[in-house]
Amino acid sequence: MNELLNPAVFAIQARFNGQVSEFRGDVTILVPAEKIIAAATALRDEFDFDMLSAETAVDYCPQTNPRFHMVYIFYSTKTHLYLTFRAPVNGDDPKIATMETVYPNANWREREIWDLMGIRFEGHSDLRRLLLPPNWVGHPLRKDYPLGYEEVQYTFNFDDIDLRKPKGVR
Amino acid sequence: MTFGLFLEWFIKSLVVILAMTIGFAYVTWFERRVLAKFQARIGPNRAGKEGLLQPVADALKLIFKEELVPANADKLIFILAPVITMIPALIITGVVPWGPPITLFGKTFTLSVSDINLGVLFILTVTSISIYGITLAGWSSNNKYATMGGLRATAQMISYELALGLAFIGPILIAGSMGINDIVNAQQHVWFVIYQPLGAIIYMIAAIAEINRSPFDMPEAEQELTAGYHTEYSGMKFALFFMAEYIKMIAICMIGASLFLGGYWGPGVAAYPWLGPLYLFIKVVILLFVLVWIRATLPRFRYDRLMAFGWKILFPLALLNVMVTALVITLVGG
Amino acid sequence: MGLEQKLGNTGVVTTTLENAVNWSRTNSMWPMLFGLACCAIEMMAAQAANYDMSRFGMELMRASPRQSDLMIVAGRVSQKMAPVLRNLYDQMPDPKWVIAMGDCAACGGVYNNYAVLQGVDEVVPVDIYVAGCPPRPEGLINGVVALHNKIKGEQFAKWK
Amino acid sequence: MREIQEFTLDELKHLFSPKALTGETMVLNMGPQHPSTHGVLRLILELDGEIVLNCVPDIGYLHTGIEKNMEGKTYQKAEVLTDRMDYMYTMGNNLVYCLAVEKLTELKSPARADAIRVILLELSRLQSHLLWIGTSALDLGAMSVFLYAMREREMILDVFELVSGQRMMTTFIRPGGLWRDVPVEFEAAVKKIVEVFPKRIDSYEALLTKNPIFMDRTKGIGKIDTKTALAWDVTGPTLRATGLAHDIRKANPYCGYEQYDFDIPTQTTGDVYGRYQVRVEEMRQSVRIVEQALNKLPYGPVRDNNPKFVPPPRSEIGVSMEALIHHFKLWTEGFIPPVGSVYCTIESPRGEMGLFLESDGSPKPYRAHYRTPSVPLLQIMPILSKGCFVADLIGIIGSIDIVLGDTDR
Repeated sequence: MNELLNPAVFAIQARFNGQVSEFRGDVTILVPAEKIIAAATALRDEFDFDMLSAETAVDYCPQTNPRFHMVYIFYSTKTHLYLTFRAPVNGDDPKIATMETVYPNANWREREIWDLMGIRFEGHSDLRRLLLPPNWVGHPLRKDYPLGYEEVQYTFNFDDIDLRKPKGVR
Repeated sequence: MTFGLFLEWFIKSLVVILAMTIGFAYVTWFERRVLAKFQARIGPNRAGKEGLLQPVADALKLIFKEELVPANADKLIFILAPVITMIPALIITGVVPWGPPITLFGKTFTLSVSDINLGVLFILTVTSISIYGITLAGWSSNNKYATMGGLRATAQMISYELALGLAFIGPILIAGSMGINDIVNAQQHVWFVIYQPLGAIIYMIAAIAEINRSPFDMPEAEQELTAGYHTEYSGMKFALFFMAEYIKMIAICMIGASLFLGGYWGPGVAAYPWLGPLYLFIKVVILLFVLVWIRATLPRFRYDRLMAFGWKILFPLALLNVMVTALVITLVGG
Repeated sequence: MGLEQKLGNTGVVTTTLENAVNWSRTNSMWPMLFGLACCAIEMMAAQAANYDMSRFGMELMRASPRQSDLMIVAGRVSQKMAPVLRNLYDQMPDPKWVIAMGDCAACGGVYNNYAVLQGVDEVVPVDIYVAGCPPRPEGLINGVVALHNKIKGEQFAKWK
Repeated sequence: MREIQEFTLDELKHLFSPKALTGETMVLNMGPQHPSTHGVLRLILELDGEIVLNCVPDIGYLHTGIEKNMEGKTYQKAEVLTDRMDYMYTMGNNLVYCLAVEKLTELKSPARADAIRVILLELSRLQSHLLWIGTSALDLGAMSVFLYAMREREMILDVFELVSGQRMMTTFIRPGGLWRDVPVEFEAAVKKIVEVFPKRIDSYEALLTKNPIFMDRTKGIGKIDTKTALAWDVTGPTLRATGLAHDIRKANPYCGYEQYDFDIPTQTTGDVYGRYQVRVEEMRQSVRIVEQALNKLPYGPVRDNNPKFVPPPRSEIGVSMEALIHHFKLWTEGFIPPVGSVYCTIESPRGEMGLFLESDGSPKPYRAHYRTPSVPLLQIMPILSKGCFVADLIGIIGSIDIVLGDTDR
């Protein structure tokens, strides 16, 4: 772990009950979901992490608690270091407070996560689907959502599959 | 009016209209080839030798293309608009002489459809009318882009009409006449571009803006308003707009050549009158080349800057030009 | 469609007219300025100096579907884009042609998933499929020439 | 038949002024098919005359489901999908994926592979910037620049074709190094580019930089300051045009960028013209980096020699049983990185491109998320375009250089 990260990591660990882990030099702190906004605010204001480089979620599907991990990756343009926060989110009613108030760019990133993962962000100013059409059903990046694979047609099963295909020109 | 006079007019009009429509076709070819040369490309060369049949192919294809009228368009105006744009474009050049008077069958013919003594005024009026077609086309299409294109055309026309009119005044003052024929004849020895360099430049800029050519092609700014006022037009109706634009290109080049570059005059015209149309043709081609060159080089103006340019720079300059010209003429005595 | 519907069949005149019209259509085919994804870049390359589709009279890319004859579907068509694409196709006046450029437009390509339409032929009728991911500009030009050959064989009687 | 699923104005009323609902201002739908939205971007504009009061970007018309698709493929196969994301910087997409996989599996790419990667990446950046200068000039109505830029771009694509057989979607950079060594003609071809390019860049500048109309169209348009840019996570030339010299190539070097001597161009204006100047200067710097990398191109292998992760050379398969087994295992089952997640970033022509890659100890990525630079750039469109003219909006879209494949994935 880079020494420049130490003060931030220790402070977050102590104040927000974080669990620190390190893998291949990437430092990850598991922060409880309800403290994530306070932790991010502290990180931004006290430790110069001025950018939210990425925000995403991981679905550990069959388990329900925590089914999702929200992943926040912060970057400091002063020290050029990355720091990752993870927040567990329950799968029964996935919701977490919005990061938009701390880092405004979380707006679209959270819309994307809502769209593809179905995690609701409380307090978000404009929680609409970002990538998919507005009336799409389901959240495709969840592990229990099928890929939507379409069978490949060979000569022996061409006609069978062709019958099932949607035909635009009707 | 005698039958002979009628026949003369008829033949002359026919010649002008044919020359203009064929000219239009080959201006498109000329532009596409020259532009391609500027841009390290080849340009159309498959239809006929060197792509010379390209305009024919375009025309034939457009004739056999489906004509659509949008459901919510104002049908009458929608159909009328291209016509309103097209006809003024065709008749502008009616007053421009394309050669010295010739004598045939013991009768002297002037080589212009009509040699009215207010030719310059006629040109100004007719060019203003053609803008109505564009505005109406934009309005009647019931399309927001088209409406914006139409409105831009109006605003642009208002800003440039004045400068254009003032640019005409220089040659008028020097020649002492508003007839184009007189103006051309006054340039038999010295072209007015020598006396009126500023006027010529103002005329060129204002005229390009008047016919909505790049860099002033705001009404149809492709990157901004998809296709501007003719977004909803297809087939021959679109072709008419296309035609009007290119015919206006020829027209302003002809007028510019007549007002500032000595019209049909050149060495040897007095002795061999048939050289007159040839010289005019060469001058028009050179001016057209300049138009294409400008299009290949310059980015597009912004709509509000264009108007600011028209009102704040061109208009005062044109006024100054007129005043200085008038002063010099008064002092020198014509 | 246009004028030829009213003409009817007049034997040798029709044949000559057919030839002339088909010739004009092949030589003046204005594509719609319509790019979706990666293939659109190759389509631009085909327009540019080294390949120069303008030789075929195709450099007048029309931004408005109303004035275009050819829709080059260059790239993957997502489920969100598919209705828009169909809408654009409907706005084009007859006669109109469609080239499905690239594997994604032809059959979904490598993206066999929820988001991508498995071939643009599910929403619009396609005349020519050009394979490749993305096809080289030469490939696209080959597709265009193939379309020209197809058009040259068209007859009034068979036009709908 | 599918229907276009529209938002109603009521749904978007928190984004527009109340005047839009009464019809006092005009709501204009720009795109997804529009000549200057660089793909299938859709902007819903609220206009007062020609002045943009509000701009709501709507993306997703190119949503391809790449992240979902990658979860179903082995690590080698998933890389092929990444090419088509930011289709103007395909090498970079591959690279960030390879860097992430290398970080997961602790592979090391050899020095020669790194140098060739740098050359190819800078050429990629150059071709991306070329297309940008072409299209953004075309948006402002200067059409010749576009065709000149495309002409030069062909030279670079020829090099890509030379090394990989593909013009755009090369998948040439692989985890652990490169697909194979470059052919002997490579150096001569790159040398030619290095010689020719500075003059060509001068010629674009001659057409644009001092052109009064161009300056008029770009100066003071679409301004943004460093603080806002950072808050909205804007990176790349757009950030550098505001005055902050932030470049991942310097800040967190990868592929041995620390060995090369280059400057980070910055401007303080933060407007369209500033972005233009930064990018043009970046093109010159790219040429400089390519020249240096070419001059000290080391010899040696181009792939890590770890048979568990990197396929053996073709020649060995015929003579070595082990090589055959490894090859078979790699292409059927794939390799298995340890459990964990990594985050890797590179500097794409548009900004910071990152990949969050999580492995669950299976041969397929458990979760791959691309942090793409175009998303924040589009997200600040409402800020950049507030109060500008429609014509300026076109210039702004051109200047931030978005790639829709990059935003929608």
